This record gives sequence, structure tokens and C-alpha cells, in this order.
Amino acid sequence: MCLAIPALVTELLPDQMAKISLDGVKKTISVALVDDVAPGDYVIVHVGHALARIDAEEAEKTLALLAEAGALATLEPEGRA
Amino acid sequence: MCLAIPALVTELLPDQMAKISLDGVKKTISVALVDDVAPGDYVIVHVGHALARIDAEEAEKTLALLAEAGALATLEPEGRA
Amino acid sequence: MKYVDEYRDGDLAAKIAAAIAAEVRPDRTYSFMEFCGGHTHAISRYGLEDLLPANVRMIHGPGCPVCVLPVGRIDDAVRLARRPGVTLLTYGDMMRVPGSKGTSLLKAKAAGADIRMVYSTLDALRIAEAEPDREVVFFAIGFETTTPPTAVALKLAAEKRLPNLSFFVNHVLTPVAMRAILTAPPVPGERPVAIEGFVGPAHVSTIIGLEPYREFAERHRKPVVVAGFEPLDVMQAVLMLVRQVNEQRAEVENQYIRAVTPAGNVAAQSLVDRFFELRESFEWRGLGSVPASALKLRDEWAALDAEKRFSVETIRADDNPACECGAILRGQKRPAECKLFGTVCTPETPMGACMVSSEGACAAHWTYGRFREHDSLRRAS
Amino acid sequence: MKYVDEYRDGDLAAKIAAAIAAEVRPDRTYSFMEFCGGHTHAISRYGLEDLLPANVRMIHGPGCPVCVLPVGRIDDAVRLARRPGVTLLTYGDMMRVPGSKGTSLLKAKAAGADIRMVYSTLDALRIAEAEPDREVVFFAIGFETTTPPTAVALKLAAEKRLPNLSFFVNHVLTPVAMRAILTAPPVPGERPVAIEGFVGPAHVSTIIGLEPYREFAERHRKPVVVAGFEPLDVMQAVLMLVRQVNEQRAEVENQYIRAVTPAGNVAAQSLVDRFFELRESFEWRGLGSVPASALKLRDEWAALDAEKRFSVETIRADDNPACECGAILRGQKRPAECKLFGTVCTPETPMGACMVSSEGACAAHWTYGRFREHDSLRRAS
Amino acid sequence: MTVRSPIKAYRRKLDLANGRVDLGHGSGGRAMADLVSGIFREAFANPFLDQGNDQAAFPTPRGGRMVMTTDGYVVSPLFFPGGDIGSLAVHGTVNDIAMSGARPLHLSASYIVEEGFPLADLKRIADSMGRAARAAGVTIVTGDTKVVERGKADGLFISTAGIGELPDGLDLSGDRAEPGDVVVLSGSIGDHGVAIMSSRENLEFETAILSDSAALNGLVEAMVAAAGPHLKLMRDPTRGGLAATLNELAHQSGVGFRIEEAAIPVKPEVAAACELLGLDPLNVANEGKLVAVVSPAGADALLAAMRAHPLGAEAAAIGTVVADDQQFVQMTTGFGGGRIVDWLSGEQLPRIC
Amino acid sequence: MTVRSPIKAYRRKLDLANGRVDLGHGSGGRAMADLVSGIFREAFANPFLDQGNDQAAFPTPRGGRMVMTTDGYVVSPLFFPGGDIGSLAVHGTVNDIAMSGARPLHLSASYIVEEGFPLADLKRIADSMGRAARAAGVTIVTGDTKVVERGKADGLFISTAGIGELPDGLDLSGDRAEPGDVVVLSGSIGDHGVAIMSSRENLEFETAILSDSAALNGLVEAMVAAAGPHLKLMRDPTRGGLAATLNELAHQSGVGFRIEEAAIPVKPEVAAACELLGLDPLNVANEGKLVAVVSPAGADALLAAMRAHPLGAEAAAIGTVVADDQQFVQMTTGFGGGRIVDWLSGEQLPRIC
Ligand code: SF4
Ligand code: SF4
Ligand SMILES: [Mg+2]
Ligand SMILES: [Mg+2]
Ligand SMILES: [Mg+2]
Ligand SMILES: [Mg+2]
Ligand SMILES: [Mg+2]
Ligand SMILES: [Mg+2]
Ligand SMILES: [Mg+2]
Ligand SMILES: [Mg+2]
Ligand SMILES: [Mg+2]
Ligand SMILES: [Mg+2]
Repeated sequence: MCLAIPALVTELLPDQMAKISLDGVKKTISVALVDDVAPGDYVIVHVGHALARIDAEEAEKTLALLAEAGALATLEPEGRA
Repeated sequence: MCLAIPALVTELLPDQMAKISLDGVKKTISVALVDDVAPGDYVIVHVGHALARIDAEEAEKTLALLAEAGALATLEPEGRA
Repeated sequence: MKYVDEYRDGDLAAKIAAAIAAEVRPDRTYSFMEFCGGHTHAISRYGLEDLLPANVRMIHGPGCPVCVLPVGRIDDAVRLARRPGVTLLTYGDMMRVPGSKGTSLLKAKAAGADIRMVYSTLDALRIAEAEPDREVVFFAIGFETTTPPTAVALKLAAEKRLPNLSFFVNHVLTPVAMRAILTAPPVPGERPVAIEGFVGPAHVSTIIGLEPYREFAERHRKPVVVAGFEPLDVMQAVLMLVRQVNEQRAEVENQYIRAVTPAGNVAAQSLVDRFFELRESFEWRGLGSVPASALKLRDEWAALDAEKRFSVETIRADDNPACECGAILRGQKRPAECKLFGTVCTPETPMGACMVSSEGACAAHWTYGRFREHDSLRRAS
Repeated sequence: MKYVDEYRDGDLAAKIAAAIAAEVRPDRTYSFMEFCGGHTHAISRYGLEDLLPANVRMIHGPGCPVCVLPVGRIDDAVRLARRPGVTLLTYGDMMRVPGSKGTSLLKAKAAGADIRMVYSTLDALRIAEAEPDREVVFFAIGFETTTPPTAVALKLAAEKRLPNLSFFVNHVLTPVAMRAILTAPPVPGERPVAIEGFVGPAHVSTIIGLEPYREFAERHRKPVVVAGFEPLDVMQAVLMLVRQVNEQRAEVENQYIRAVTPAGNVAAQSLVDRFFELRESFEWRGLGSVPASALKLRDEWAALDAEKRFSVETIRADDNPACECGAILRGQKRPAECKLFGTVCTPETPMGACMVSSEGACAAHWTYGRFREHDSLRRAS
Repeated sequence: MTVRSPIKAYRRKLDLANGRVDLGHGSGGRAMADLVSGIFREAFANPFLDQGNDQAAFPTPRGGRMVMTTDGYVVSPLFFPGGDIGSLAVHGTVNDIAMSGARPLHLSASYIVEEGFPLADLKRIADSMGRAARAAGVTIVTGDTKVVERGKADGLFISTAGIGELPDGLDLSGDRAEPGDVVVLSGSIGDHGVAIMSSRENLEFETAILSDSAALNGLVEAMVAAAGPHLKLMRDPTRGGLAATLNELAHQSGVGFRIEEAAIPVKPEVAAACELLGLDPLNVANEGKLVAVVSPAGADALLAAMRAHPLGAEAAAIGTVVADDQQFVQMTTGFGGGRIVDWLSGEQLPRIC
Repeated sequence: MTVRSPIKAYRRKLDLANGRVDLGHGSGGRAMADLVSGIFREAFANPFLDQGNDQAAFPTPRGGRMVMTTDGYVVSPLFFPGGDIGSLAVHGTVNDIAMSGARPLHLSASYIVEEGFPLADLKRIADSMGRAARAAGVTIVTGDTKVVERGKADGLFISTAGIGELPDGLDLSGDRAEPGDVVVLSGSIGDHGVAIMSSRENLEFETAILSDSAALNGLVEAMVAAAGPHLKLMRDPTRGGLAATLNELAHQSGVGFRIEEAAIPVKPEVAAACELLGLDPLNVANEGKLVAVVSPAGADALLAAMRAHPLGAEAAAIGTVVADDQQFVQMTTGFGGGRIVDWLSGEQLPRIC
């Protein structure tokens, strides 16, 4: 459920609104639910509202963990079994 | 002005309304403006209302006068001139 | 159609034509005004000009309520229709009548106003009841013929206490307009008016009877023959007028005895009287402002009066100054003598009152009769 | 798309698949429920079943607010929409969801009700302001993700004092439903529930954080891994769940650290708290009546509550008795085991909750996965 | 009285900056002709369109000629005495093909349906359309259906296109009327329009009149066989009625017409309905009638062939083509006088005056 | 787990007694197919219609074959990035002709206009339509205009029909796909649908995406020349997108497809807009793309010819035809798993879930 997608905030607008961009697709959304949003942030957009900010460092961490797990599998191609 | 046409009253309806027929074309009109309309009467219909009853005898008289004038002309084809 | 077809008999017409031809004096012309558009229509539609002697000239009067309604009132109707929440009901005839700045109800409708055509005043009640959320305004126009049906609707609206129905009243009076034409001061440089008699209204007279025409016979010495709208009615009326002129009589005669009684429809008259009273004056296209020439709702029916409910304030707007309608309606000019006739002024884009409805003098000539200029030209060349 | 494409990398997926394959014990099966339709969608849309080892089985949970809304509430919405003067606003997902007697919002719209699709809660404010004559009702559905946007609209509606806007609230709660699944009494004759861990909600958790899942780990000894909705997120979560199971841990872990913090979105939580309170109980399609599983407007906001404004009284209506949604949502059956699956029950004509939205277990299997039955049959034949 | 040179009505240019389409533009009168010439003729510029007929004739790659035509059907109500939008959509298009003398072959049907439209009505209409096509000997070979939101259409619109095969040597076209030719009408006028109006709610009158909606290709075949090269042109007087069709033809051929009102068949009920509404039967639409222009030498044979066909039983010579640089359609009225028969100005509206 | 015999979805009969047309019936999915087969196929019953293609081929009286097609255009808004209803009405119909391999010749245009429509817009659209026709080498030979009352249409609808000449020996039809054949797509998908959605008021997003609306007859000519008899069929994936077209073809030919998601070009902005709206680009409409099925021996030549044409520069082989009595369209996802590509159920609606 809850279709939502990370998008780049490009511009803050009055009334807690903001312009976002998703690969060139631009849209105006509400940022009333997330404090201190700033241009350059990525936010998760759901039904026209930002729900959360993406933490770039944590995203890196996830990717690193994924890479590590993948690398492990590559090192031990037969697995543990 | 004042497009109106004589039509036959075929049926009285409640609320001072009546059915009329004009050579098979049937319509419901108001007869509120003409007293004592009865089926068989011809009335003059204007914007959905009967305005007057046709007097059959007077109509005959008119036709008789027309016929007379026409006959006169036929009798004296050269006219008075 | 009984009481219709008998009066459209072409064979009889030829005989009556012969009778008229026999009675007219070749040494003079006869100029009669048919006041009503209904007669104008019959004359044009059936080609009566071809049946009447060349020295009998029919002057087409202003008897078309669509034609005479001034631009300002059309503008009022358009403004009413454009109000949010208002549904304007109108007879189809009014749709294409131009207001000022090229507007019309048809164009206002195209641009989004809720304007609907109705066939009967009773449609107004039906619509107002069916759509209580709409402010329904009935655009009431017409001569004495059409006023009683409006009065019936007013009576029912009052009985049913419909809060959302009102009437924009533009009912006008025939005898007053006839008098205005007869008493108009001569316009400098124009031929004097030469009306020698009137073909009197058919259906108006079913309501008002014969009495109101007596002043024209007695005071103005103009014969009046009230006549039906069928072509033989008109021809017979012309014959009766020719005879009055020849005999130097000036009487009110009734050709339309099958429908018109001397007293008229008294019930209708009193219903009209209950709801309406005279306006001080009213503007007529082609005639200008005419005192006591139209009706308005009595004060006690203010709740039903769209003019009051919506504070209508008519803004005067002028017709094209080149339009000759006034002179045409007074019998001083013919349509083809107007510079605009058939060039910029046609029924698609009427410039003046007489081109608006197919019963106007210019429109009837354009629609039915303009081949005659052409024929006469060809004969001349 | 940054933060999207990285998590859809097919090459990396193959490696993670190998890692999972390497870590699962061949001598046992692993049954995990992904609660959310978002995960169900990712699994089906990207064909994750083909990448996971055969002994890892994903049970599709009820985490789709469209799917779980009971027939009676759809009927309520249809009845609201059919009221004269009412304009019902809904997310597109709800349009085709069947109510009782074959009705749906789409069909009610076709039959004349004023039903409009909106994309954002803010559209409701815009429409209510633009059309003051309409009674605008926003059909608010969704889990904790969608509730805060509704709360923003409520806040603005209250500030602007829009007299013609109200909310038909159907917001439901994720952890309560998870608990209901875990604590459901065994149905006689059915296999016992075999959920060994949860892939926890992605966007719900951005709002509520991690705390609410602790009871499942601590009291029920079920590992929970909150995960993003991209396919690599799901695979990583599966790997993390496999490891917890293998290590006999039962913890709440967070795979979706880029968006979910332990405390969640506190501002959103308090805004939700300002407007909503718990319902005593609420009916879920497939799960039945679940205590304290949904929200309603607090009494002080009664003016904004469509249930109160229009005296909505939900009439219970039952799903097709042959529908196996309950068992499927509890992990006891698979879609293809339902007799109606793919015959009378398809996404065009859904019979039960799981076929309604493309995120329902049955719909996802029909739309994306049903070739697998066919393939296995073919292989068998 | 000053008489000026023959009057050519000044044609006001379309107000392309601020003008709007109104109902008059769709009524088959001068406003529509202005719209077509002011917008479409220029935009689509090609000699086939410029033929100005209700169908276009063009050579086919293998030799021979075909015709193509299209019409949109927006009739309201969809079901009316004597037909429905489905049968009408076949008849109208078959007739436009047949008027060129071509044999109608195939039709296409594009349905634009309003959300909420009853499937039962859709089926009834499609069935009627199929029946009408089979009866006319044409096939509906291709179709399309679009659904638009409630309030964005009026139940159902059908646009039909059709193609036909033109026999060699036949050259019927609206520009071929010459002074001296005879004008023939296939039967009584006004039936369709009156049937439609009688079934409109807001007019509220009842008649036994049925629409004359019918496929005329059979009649046309008989006419072509009987009159051969004497036959100059045919046209079906649909929107705008006989008046519009004769004016169109006068304009296209650069001639005038003189017709006799007494020769034009009008059913008494149609005449009566027109009286009630203040309309002229000459302006009322037909959907199963045709006007033909034939050289005098072929007139008798043509009339005999028409009268032998059920759809031409009442066929009548109603007038002649005359030289007239004003392109007037003049009529001797049943009453004996003369008048012009003009296009209707704008939409045909019931009148009170 | 019980596995039953292969599942054939039960097709519920149209509820002809009480059913109503809803938006789903117009969306190019199964509901529409049911409507066509439940109402029109039976009503119009003829072998040409039964060909089941977007155009019908028929023999012409002089020998040779022609095709005819029609489509109604109800696009909203009327002007959109990359085109308007006028150019679209030409492209759509030209393409339906071209998909049979026929050379488009002539079009007809039926305009249904809502009262109040600005003349300026009408002119702009007609001009655009004329330009598009000239560019595609076809003539709009005949037309019709109807005006309906305000509130009874959505500004303007255009129904276009078209005819084309079919070269001898060419036999392209939706029933000709055979296992082993290669599926080719001419370029990126979803552009038209996204351009339209981006210009709809209530969705409110902005993109630089233009509709791909274009006439494909030039591309088709090059394809026919290059692949000759190896070319089996072509179809333009319009309403319902690539998914609907492949399912239609699978059904018509009685085969399955296996396609590769990674091989299907999708512009990043189109992908992004679809993510935002919860849509799948496979379901989104195109108006300047085609799918072709070609036997393996002709695939390379076909692709080379397509890539040499500006409208086929991104042409790609996206999969193959497989034997499958279930007629599934299966896809290997970019992620490596498998899935079905099904018709969309009902109308394509932006989702939140
Ligand atoms: S032709 Fe037109 S402008 Fe001239 S008098 Fe008549 S109405 Fe007036
Ligand atoms: S297939 Fe349909 S009926 Fe069966 S369980 Fe799923 S939703 Fe219920
Ligand atoms: Mg045509
Ligand atoms: Mg036609
Ligand atoms: Mg189509
Ligand atoms: Mg009726
Ligand atoms: Mg025609
Ligand atoms: Mg087509
Ligand atoms: Mg098409
Ligand atoms: Mg036409
Ligand atoms: Mg936009
Ligand atoms: Mg196509």
C-alpha cells in the first residue's frame, strides 16, 4: 500500500508548499508534515504530501550493506549448503 | 405577430386544460382564458393557450361573403374600369 | 385544417383579386398599413403583392413584438441570463435578436448562460417546480395576444407560491402604437405619411375586441378592417378597405367575425387587468419612446417581477444610425431603400428592428420578396 | 530516479539472491508475511518469487487499505455520493471496488452520482472552495501513511471554516491488524498459521517509527524487519529475516534506515492525534471485526465528520462465502487454492478483498504471477 | 423609389478572434456554409472537398472511381417514431453515397458513448444499425467505441463514413443543373423533422407521423437505369430541408429554380404540426427523400421509374431550373403569388410570432 | 497445494438488462473487448469486421484490395504538448491503415462541436488537421459538422475514417504471429499518455514530454520494403498501451509472448511520471509507435530499416512469440524475475496504493 516516491525538493513555496522534481517531472506538494525541508532535500511523496526526508548517509549505508551481502555471495558461490 | 391556429377540442382535462387536435396532431393546452369550452369546439391556440372560440356560423358567413365577392368579379370580368 | 385551408384557396384568391382589381380606381393609389406581422407574413409568404393591383400598396407596420423590443431590453435579458443561478426562459423567436455589441440570447447561451426555449408560459411553471435551485425568469414578450397567457402563468405562480419564478415583462399595446404612427410629427425631408387605412390585428382583436380602434376611424378618419391572418382574410380586408376609401367611409369593420367579437375576450381582459398596469412610457425599436404603450406588473405582484427582484436598470442603446426602420414602419420608406438592406443587414445579421423576425418588414421582404427588385431590374434592362 | 533505481539493480539482485540461497537451510522452510501491499506489489511486479529460494515462502498480508475496507463502508460511500447535492471525492483506487449487489463508485458515477477522483487531500479544499453550492465529502481511506495528509486537510478546512466540506473517515491501523493475524484463533480444519517473521511496512513506518512493532518481537517472538518498497529492499529484508530465524533471534530491525527513524514522524503523529481517536472496533474485509483497529474524528471535529453530518449508518454486507480471503490473509491458503480465483473472481469482477486492488494477494497473483501455475502444470505434464 | 443593382448579400467574415460556435452553425443554413468555407475548406484544401457535394468522388488506383462520405449523427431523442440513431446513421450515409449514383459498399461506425448509457439501448441501436445495413446491402466493416464522462456527451453520438463504387460514365454533381432542367422530388417533405420534434419532451405534441428515414440506393439504381445521361444530379434534403438543398444547388450550379408549392407533397399532419410550431415544411429535415435534376427529355422516364419504386411512389416534378444570376429559388405559392424560398437563418426554432 | 487445470478466466456476460456503459468500457481493456464482442460483432455480423484488426481489408470491384478504418477522438485537453485533437485524428487513422501495410489515401472528418466552442480553436484544430494530412500524404476528401447544445459534448469530438490501398501479396494480420517470431517495437513507450496526463488540470504535474503523435505510414513503407514476406503483422499500441496490444495479438493469434523489460525503451521522465501516478508505462497510450511481428529470418533487416527511419530510430527487438495455450504475455523484469503483462482492468486511474 501507500504508493510513495522519493523526489528532490527544488523550491519552497508559501503556505508550506514546495516544488519537487522527479527526473524532470515537476510537481507542487505540501511539506506541512516534515519540519525544516530545504531545497536539495529528497522527501518521500505520498498523495501530494511529503512524509519523510531521505537520509543520504543511511541510504549509502544500505547500499554498502547490500554490496557487502552481494560480495559475500559472490565469494562463496555455493553458499553454506 | 401572434402565431395562432384554430384547432378542435377533443377532450377536457382537469385544471382547465384540454386536448386539441389539428389534423391529427394532438396537443394539451390551457383553456383557462375561454369560458365554457366543450369538446367539438374549435379554439384559437396561441403559446399553448386557447384565446377564443371559433364561431362556426360567422365562419360560414365570411366564406359566403368571399364567394359572393369572387362571383361578382367573375360576372364582371373587366371590372368597373 | 378546418378554418384554415378554406382561407388559403388559390382559385378563390384569383377571383377576389379580380374583384379588387375591378373596384380600385385606376387614377389613384391606395396605401394601407397592415399593423401586424402576421399580416405581413401572410402577404409575403403567399405572394399577395402579385395578386393585388399595382396601385394598392401595403405598408408593413410594427406589429411584431420581437421586432420592436429595444436593444436595451434585450441587453437586460442577456444580463439576467448571465447571472449565476438564473435560468432564462424565452420563446424561440427572441433567441437571435441582436442586443448591443453584437450580443444575443443565442450567443449568451453559447457562452454559457442557461437560456432555454419554451413553447408555452406553462413551461415556466413546470421548470420552476422541477428545479427549485434555479432562479427561473420568464422573458415575457408580446402584444395583447400573448399577455393573457402570461397572466395565466402569473396566476398559477401566485397560487403555487413558487419562490424561484419571476417574470421579465415586456408586453406592449397595439392601439397605442397605431396612434403613435398616425400622430408622429413629420420628419423634415421625408415624404409625409400616407396611410389611408389599417388592416387591423387578428389575434390581438380576439382579446381586445373592436372598440379600441374606433378612435382611428372617428378621430383620424382612417378606416380599420380587423382581419384574420389567412391570405384570403387579408384580401377580403383589402377589398373592404378599398370600398371604404372609395365610398369615403372611415369605419371599424370586422372581417374576422369567426373569432373576433366586438367586446373581445372579457375574461382575458380582466385577468390581464388584475396583474398588469400601464407603464408611463416604453421604448419601441423604430418608434422611439411611446407614452403608455406597454404594461408592467402591478406593485402588489412585485415578488413575481424580475425587474424588481434583480434590480433591472435598462441602459439605452441605439440602433445603427443608418437603419431606416422608423421611416419604414411609418410607411415612408420601403426596405430596399435602406442602404444596409441585404448588404450588411440580413436575417443572419440584422441591424434593425424590421430585419429581426421573419415578420418584420425588411426580413419578410428579404426572405420572401426580394426577387421582385431583381425582376423589375431585369425587365428594365 | 535517485534513491529508486539503485534499489532495482538486477545484477545486485542476483547476488543477493545467491546470498539468501547461501544462508537458508535446505532442511526447512521459511514463511514470512509481508504485511504491506506495497511489498506484495514489488514481489509480484519484479518477479521476486523467481529469485527467492523455493523454501522461502512469502505470505501476502492485508496491508492494502483499499482491499480491507468492508463492503458496508463502500455501500456507505455510494449512498453518500448518491445524495442530491453531494460531491464525493475519492482516490482512484477506490473507484472499482465492489460494494454489495454489484455496485461500485464507478457504477454509481455512471448512473449519475457526482464522484470525482482526486490525487491529493488538498484537492478537497480546492474543490470545496470553488463550488460552495456542493456538499463536498472526502472519502478518506488509508493506513498511517495516508492519515497525516488527511489531517493536514482537516486542519486547513478548520482554519478556513469551509461549511461544505466533510470527511468520511476510514483510516485503519497497521500494528493492530498484525496483532489480529497473529492472535486469530485457529480455524477448525485449517492448517495452523505459520508466520515466522514479518517484512514490516515501509511508509507506514516513516510515520509511526519502530516502537509499535516491538510487541511482535518481544511478546510473540516474531522477527520484524521494516523494509523499503523497492525490490532490493525486500530481498535484503528477507535476508535479514532468514538470519534472525537461523540465529533464533526475534528483533525489530530496520532495513529502511534511509527514511524510517525509530521515533517516526512526530509532527505527523501529533497532528493525527489532534484530529483522530480510536474507534471501538472496525470491520476488516478478510479479518472480520477488529477492536481498536481504526480511527474516527474526535467529537470536537463533528462538524467535519461526514458520518455525523449525513447520519451514516453502516449496514453490514457479507462477502461471497466461497471467498478464501480470510485464510489467505492469515497465510493459510494461497490465491490459486480459492475455487473462485480466476474463474468468477478476477480484477474485472473481484469477489473479495484480495482481488480488489492490484496490491491484494489474489490480484497480484492474477495480474503478475498466474503463469506460474501454468508453467508448473506444463512441467508436470 | 431608388432601385439599386441586384443585391448580393454581404457575407460577414467569421469572427475568428472572438467568435464562438452557436447552434446556428449546425443547422444547415448559411451560417454553416460560412463555417465550412471559412475554416474547413481552406484548412483541408483539396479538389475532392472542393467538389462541394455531400460525398467526394476520386479515382481508385486500379482505375474506376469511388466516393466517400461521412456524417455525424447527434439526433435527440435517440429513438424516434420510425427509426433510431442507428438506422439513421446507416440511411444518411448510404444516401449521401447513393446521391452520386455510386453503389454503396462499406460503412464504418464510430460510437461516442456517454458514461452511464444503458447497455440495453446500446444493443438496440447497434442491432438496428446492423439491420439497416443489411437491408441496404452494405457492410459495417470497421468501428470504434469511445466512452466519455457523464455530462460530456448526449447519450450517444455515431459518426458513420461510407464508401461506394461509381459506375463508369456517370457524372452526377451539384454543379450540373442547367436552365430548362426539371426538378423532381421523390415524395412528401418534413416527415423526419416533425417525427423528431414530436418526440422531444419540451415540445409536447403527438402525431402518428413516422420519420421517412430510409436507404435510397435502390431507388437511385432504378433512376439511373431509367434516365441514364439525362440525370444531372441528386441530393437528399436533410438538415435545412428542401429549401436548403435547392439553395445549395442553385449556388453550386449558378442557376435559379422556379418551383410550384402545389406540386410539393406535404402530409396533412406534417402541415398541421408546422402550423402549430410556426415552421415552414420547406425547412424541415427529411431522411428518405431526394431531389433530382433531369434534362426535360429524361423527366418522364425518370418519374415513371421513381413512381414504380416504393420509396418514390409520390415522386413529382416540382419545378424547373432557370437562369438567374441571383440564384434565387422562387416559388409560386399554392395561393397564386410568388415568393422566394430562402435558406433558414440560423437554427430552426418554434416561433410564437 | 491443489493445482487445477489451466485457468481460463470466466467472462461474465454483459448485463444487457440493467448494465450501463462505464469508463472502463472505453479504456481498451477486457471490458471493451467484451462490449465489442457482446454488442457490435453480433449486430454488424460480417467477415470483414470479424478480421478483428484495427482496419478491415476487402476486395475492390476492380480487383485489388483496400482497407477502411475509423476512430473517434475525444482527447482532453484538445491541445496537448506535441499535438492536438486535429493532428491526432489524422495520425491515429493513418496509422490504423498503415498497420495493414496499406498506403493511406483519403480521410473523412466528422466534427461534433459543442455550442460555445471558440472559432479560433476550431480553426487552429482544422489547420493542424490539414497540415497533418498533407504531411502524411493523405487528403481529407469529405467532412461533416454538427453542433450540439452546451453541456452535451466536451468542446469537440472528431471521428475520422480512412481508406487505403493494399499492395498485392501483402497479408498482415493480427492472427499471424507464430512461435519463434520476433517482436519488434519502434521506440519508447508512454509518451503520449504522459503528455496528455501532464496537461490535465486535476493531475497537476509538469514535464517536458511531448506526445509521440505521428503518422507511421512512411516507416511502414520502409519496413514492408525491407522485410517483405517475413513481416507478419503490425499494430499501434494506442489505448491500453503495449500491454493491451500484445494481449490482443496473443488472443488473436492464439500464442503467447515472452518479452524483456530491459529491452523496452521508456524515457526517464515517462518512467518518473508513471511512478508518481502509480501507473505502468506498459499500460500507457502511444500515438506514434508500432509493434511488429516478424519471422526470425527477417528480423535484422527489419530492425535495420526501422532504425534508418526517424520514427524508428530507437526500434528494438523486445521479445519472441511462444506457444502458449493460455496466451500469456510474460515478461522478464529488469530485476530478473518473471511476471505477466496483463490487460489493464478497467480505466487507467492514478493510484495511491
Ligand atoms: S434593412 Fe436593416 S438596417 Fe435597413 S431599415 Fe431594415 S432593419 Fe433597418
Ligand atoms: S480469488 Fe477472489 S474470492 Fe478467492 S480468495 Fe481471492 S478475492 Fe476471495
Ligand atoms: Mg456526408
Ligand atoms: Mg448527409
Ligand atoms: Mg479504434
Ligand atoms: Mg411528445
Ligand atoms: Mg446529403
Ligand atoms: Mg480504427
Ligand atoms: Mg486506432
Ligand atoms: Mg453532412
Ligand atoms: Mg499541468
Ligand atoms: Mg490501432
